[in-house]
Amino acid sequence: MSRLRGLWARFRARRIAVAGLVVVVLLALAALGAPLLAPADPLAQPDPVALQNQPPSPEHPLGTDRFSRDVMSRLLYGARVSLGIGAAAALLAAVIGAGVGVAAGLGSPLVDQLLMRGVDVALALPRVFLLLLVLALWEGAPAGVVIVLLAVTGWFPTSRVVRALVQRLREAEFVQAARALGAGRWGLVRRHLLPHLAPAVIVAATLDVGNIILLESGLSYLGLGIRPPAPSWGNMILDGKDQLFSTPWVAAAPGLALLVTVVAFNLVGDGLQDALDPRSEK
Amino acid sequence: MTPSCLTPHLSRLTRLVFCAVLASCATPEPRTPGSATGGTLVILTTGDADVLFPPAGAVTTSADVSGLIFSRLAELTSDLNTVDDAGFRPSLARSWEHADSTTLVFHLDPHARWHDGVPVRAADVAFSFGVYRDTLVASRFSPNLAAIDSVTVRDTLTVVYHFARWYPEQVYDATYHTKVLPKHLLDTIPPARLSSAAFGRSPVGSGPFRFVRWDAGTGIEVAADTSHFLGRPQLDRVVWRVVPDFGAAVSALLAGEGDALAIIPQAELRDRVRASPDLRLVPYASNGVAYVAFNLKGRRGQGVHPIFGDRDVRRAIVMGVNRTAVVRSLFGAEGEVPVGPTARAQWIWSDSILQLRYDPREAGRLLDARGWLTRPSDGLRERAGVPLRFTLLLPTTSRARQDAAVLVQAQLRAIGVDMRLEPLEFALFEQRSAQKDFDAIFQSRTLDASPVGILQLFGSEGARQSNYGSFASPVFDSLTARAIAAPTRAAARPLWRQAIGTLNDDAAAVFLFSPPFSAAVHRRFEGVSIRPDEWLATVAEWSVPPQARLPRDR
Amino acid sequence: MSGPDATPGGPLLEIADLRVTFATGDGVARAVDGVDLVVEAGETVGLVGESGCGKSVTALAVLRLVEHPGHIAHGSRVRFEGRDLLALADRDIRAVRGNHLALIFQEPATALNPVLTIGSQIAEVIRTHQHGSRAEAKRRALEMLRAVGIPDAERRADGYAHQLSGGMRQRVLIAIALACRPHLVIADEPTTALDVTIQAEILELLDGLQRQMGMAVLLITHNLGLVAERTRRVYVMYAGQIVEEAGTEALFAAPLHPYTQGLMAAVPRLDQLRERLAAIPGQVPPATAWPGGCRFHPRCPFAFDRCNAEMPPLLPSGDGRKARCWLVEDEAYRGTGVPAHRDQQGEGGGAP
Amino acid sequence: MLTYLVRRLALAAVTTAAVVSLTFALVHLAPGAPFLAGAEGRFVPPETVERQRRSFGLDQPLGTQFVRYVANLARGDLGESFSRRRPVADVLGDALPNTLLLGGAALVLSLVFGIGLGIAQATRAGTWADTTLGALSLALYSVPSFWLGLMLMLVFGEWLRWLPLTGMNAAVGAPATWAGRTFDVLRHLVLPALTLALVNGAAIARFHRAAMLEALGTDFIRAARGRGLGEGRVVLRHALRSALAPAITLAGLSVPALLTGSVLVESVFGWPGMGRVAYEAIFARDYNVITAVAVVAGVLVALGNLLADVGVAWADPRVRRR
Repeated sequence: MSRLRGLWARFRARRIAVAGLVVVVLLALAALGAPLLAPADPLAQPDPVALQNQPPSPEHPLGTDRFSRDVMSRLLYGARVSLGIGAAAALLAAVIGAGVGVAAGLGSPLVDQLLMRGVDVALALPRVFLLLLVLALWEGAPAGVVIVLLAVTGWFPTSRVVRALVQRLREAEFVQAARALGAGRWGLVRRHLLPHLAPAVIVAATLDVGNIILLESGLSYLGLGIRPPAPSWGNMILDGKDQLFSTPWVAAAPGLALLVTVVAFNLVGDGLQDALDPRSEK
Repeated sequence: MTPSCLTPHLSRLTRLVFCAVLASCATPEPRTPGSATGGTLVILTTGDADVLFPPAGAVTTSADVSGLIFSRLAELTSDLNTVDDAGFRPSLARSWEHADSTTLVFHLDPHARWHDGVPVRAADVAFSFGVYRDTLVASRFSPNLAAIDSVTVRDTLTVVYHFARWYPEQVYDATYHTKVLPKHLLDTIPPARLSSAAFGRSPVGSGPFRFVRWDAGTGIEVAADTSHFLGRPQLDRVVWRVVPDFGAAVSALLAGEGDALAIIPQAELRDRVRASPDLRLVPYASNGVAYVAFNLKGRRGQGVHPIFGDRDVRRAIVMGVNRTAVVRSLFGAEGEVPVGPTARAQWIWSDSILQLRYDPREAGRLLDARGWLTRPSDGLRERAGVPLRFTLLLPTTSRARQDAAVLVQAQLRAIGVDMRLEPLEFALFEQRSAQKDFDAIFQSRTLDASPVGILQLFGSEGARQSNYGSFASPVFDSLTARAIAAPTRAAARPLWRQAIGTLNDDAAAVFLFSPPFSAAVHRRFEGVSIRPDEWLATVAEWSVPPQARLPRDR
Repeated sequence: MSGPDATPGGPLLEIADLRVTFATGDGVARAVDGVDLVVEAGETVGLVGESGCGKSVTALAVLRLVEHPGHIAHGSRVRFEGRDLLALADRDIRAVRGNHLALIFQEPATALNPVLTIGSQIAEVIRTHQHGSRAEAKRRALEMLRAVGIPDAERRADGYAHQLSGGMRQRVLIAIALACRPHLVIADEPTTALDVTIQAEILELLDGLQRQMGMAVLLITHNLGLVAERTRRVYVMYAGQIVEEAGTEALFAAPLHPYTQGLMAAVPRLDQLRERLAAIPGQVPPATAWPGGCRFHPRCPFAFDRCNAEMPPLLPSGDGRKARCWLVEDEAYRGTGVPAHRDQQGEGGGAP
Repeated sequence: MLTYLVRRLALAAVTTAAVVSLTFALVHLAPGAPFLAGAEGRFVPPETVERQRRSFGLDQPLGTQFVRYVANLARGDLGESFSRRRPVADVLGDALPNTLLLGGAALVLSLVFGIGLGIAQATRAGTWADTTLGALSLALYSVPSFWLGLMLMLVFGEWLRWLPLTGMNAAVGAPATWAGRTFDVLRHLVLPALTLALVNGAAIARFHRAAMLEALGTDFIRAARGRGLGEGRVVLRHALRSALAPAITLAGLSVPALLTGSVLVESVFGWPGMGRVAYEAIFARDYNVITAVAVVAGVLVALGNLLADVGVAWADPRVRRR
């Protein structure tokens, strides 16, 4: 715990990273509070003939799309998808990566070799192609499946980092001492390794969120993510693409939202990374 | 066929032959800039062709390109009269006659040549028919040829079609679905390999344009056959350029990167074309119809559907959909609400066909009467605890259908019906529809010039085919059977209209929209007319006056 | 000892009131704080001090190589061959660096670019300053490699730093430094990173080349032993300042400053990489927090009240030597190396 | 050297085998079937579908199909495309050069952009210019590539009309001369290549700035300055050469992403490349094409790694041993 506290203290000293965190928190609040904040129902079509493709106005701060739906409201609800999938998948990937890393780090050399060579191969798999393939072939995968897919194809780097860390820790005095005192493997992991691994895993997960959000939006843009009419930022851009030249705001707004979100997560991730390993500071 | 019927064609034919003779006499020499013929038509298309072997081509670009490279025995004229022989003009066949009620004899034009110089002969026609019907080729047109027993060669220039029975659309079936293929280039290829043969990448036909090149994913070019037997086309070249994104295609057109676009469905894009000083919108009758078909049987065709088995519920749903609003929203003022599984391009279309009007109050009353009552919590209906909920299957590839589905979803919600959307990518969508594994399905059809296709969609016979909703009505079946046998359009029209009326009355489907067909064509082209079923059918007559030519017209 | 290229009318290098500050998170560090130093043509001068005393920064400042956040204070002067190096345009100072005035760095392991060939790094200097042809530069580079005793120079020239031993690398660095026949070489701890036997070889090489080329050398080291054998004069530096300046013989005979005394007592050991001085308690304070008064007073065995209160100037001791210590004014100290007040204090302390 | 090559090739072979098997399994086990699609709203009789399935051997058990596929693959036969009715090798042969052109241009541009930005930032470390450029690279690193493409298209293609919107050449009206055609393709190349390069280059820049900063702080840079070398030479020769490794590694790793992962950018700009072929093949259930794309992807990954290693070895002689 004290290691996490130390991480937080060093993180707090980085003003730009804290700014990123503030944006992330605001976005999360906006996503959670979408029903309260949104000016309109994101699915409501007040008048698809008269009110379609309205430019931004006080009533519709970001205009309306071609179904007369309020873009602002859809943006807020879309945040739930992007943030939710991004956070959940990154977390899951971190957990899987940590698990495999610990297993490889503590396991016998054979287990270690097997796992790490497997990771070598997995890292060389074309991730986007495989995701595209699976999501296109099994059309209409629910959000849960998308999350699992993104996580299952994304934990490899984390496992390497964790394994290296575990191998270092394994030789550390306090771990050796605990071993000598007869600590069981699981007790060792829980009591001695996890506290040391937690910061690194948190950093890896945070740095991954932005990446996953981008990936998810790309899949949605190809029509493979969240199903319409439910808004996700990727499918909103897809919606707006056909009328890019006549009503650019429909596609521009979700893109900017993605940009801001991913920048914020990357700032937090960079800040955490620097806090974790001050030498890496640029 | 009586000679009187042929007279008008003959006069035109002589003119054409005269032209052809002139053209063949004049040695093809480099044209001067002022010459009457010349010009390049650049067509923008959102998809590349798949294969330029007409029996196998499955996409519109392939059909468009093949249409210019290959020719038929006879061509449908622009009013799309598929019933009377007067609806056709000569092409490879300069004349034809009905020897008896089941025998149709075509006389080929002796001047007709393949692009490699070999003359077109009766054997080519018979060979082509064989290819289209060959199960190993597996052409999607083969069902259209079911009524033709055989095709035989009488002499080098005479070919005979033998029908199983008499019906008015014999000429249509004999000529429309098949393009004549060069036997001398294809008869050495095993039938199973024909579709994949190199021929499909560099075809040789007898149409007004010959194939020049095809850059996969980028474009296709054809050039005028200057020694064509019907006279050389006015234009020198036609080029298709692939622009996969529709919005980008319109912008490319506006930027002068292309000359023509077949269809511009969205109103705001049409407005942009209209505002351009260089472009002209050429509206033509739509031959497309999109509809939500209800599955009257249970899933996979078993039993009766719990919701759609009830005619009143179907009627309520149809009345709950404001089709005009959907069409306006999707296509603007030019969109059309279809009167049934037909479109304005078909000669059976009439605004007077019986339809259910948009009437949400009546819809609500009907649903109440059938026991589907609104629950106060969310305003949706249920009966005995079962919610009034169904899933609409639709393909992700169709923007318009997805958009329409979203609009209809909101409208049905207003009358308490909970319609869920299940967008599927196309292969999956087709599979699920063929298995009848759906509640309701959003179909879209490009209609033939002949209305007989309607039977496949809603006739009892069609239940094996594209009548995915298993709609069955003896009244509809008998009316359509009589319509098909009616000897003239005048006799057939009321029967077709009545049949469609029964379809509407039974609420077999929500006939949601006919996309407006408007081509955008550069103003420098003259003589532009569009035949609704094949928008490039008359392209050989389009021209560019010398003074209006652009650098690319050269 | 006077070199052939000595510029008449002034010393070869004259540093006056050199001040270098670094802006750090903990405040301003005055790494070099008013250094005066002179090197005559052809002579070898020593600059001695513990690490952190500012001697390396002095060397860098001479060639204006102090990097951000370091800053050479206004008013500092560095005259070399009659020109004020601190006032030269960038272009002109570059023409001096590595040409008439060359630096040899402390760490042969890191002062060579690992990704460029040895030969090209020598030739590059030659071409930069003498604008010869590529082939000519290459020929000269090989010549230099041979001159510094690199066997198989042709092959080595196409090799990289990591393929050489530490001693060989230092030879290469010497070759680069001397490639343009400089008038002054500033050698900053040229042998510290090497093991003992190699150290001697390198120093001998340097001596030999100096004799051959007649250049002046400013030898910077923490090792008084090196200085004793080969310099005429020595500057001792502590906490950013020169604390003693003397002829080598005189200095070794009788070091004036208590710090110098400490240095000598520290038995410089060649094999010792770290330059901790066992004989002097404590360590050099951080440059951001020099003590008030005499900067050595917290560690000085002889410190008295005045040392705490007032910084001594470099005080002349009559025989041409100077020391920054109030004790220089103490006759007894000058004679014995033990300050009078110490005796008094000791007596006083001893007596009840 | 030899062991290195063997290791690399072994990894490449295992990876490719894994991708191919995985793809084959996914494709054949997935719902949906070929030959139904592409009929554009026209009915395809079930008998026709069944006949076509048989003609491609799809009625055989999956194991038999896999063995046959692998055997053909070993002979270099990738099979025939269902939807395009031509050998898969031809389909890829049409698309691959286009993708290589786009990917290659993007790779070069992203290296130039990333390294340039890294240098510009590192040599101004701590100044407002560094901060501004850092914000720019962070933004580009965080932007969805397809959206950036759309926006570039909107601004430069639609509003300013400087560059063509989509496609790879004017198709017609195309200039007759070789130079004219090349120029035409280059004009079409600008936006998609720039889109890929900006996003990819930003990632390179982030790493390269750190590497440059480290290099600029080394003794040998100070030593080089001490020898009187010009600042340009110091930065561009001494510091850059020694700091190139991370940028090259990253660029090498991005090779597969630039070539097969550019589905999004290819689809935005209508570039007739592999990404589009893969995308269309997946939707048409064109099994042979999909699997062939997987083969190419596996090979590209190996190639990217190899390129990165060769590049790093070129830049840094220290790693050349072994």
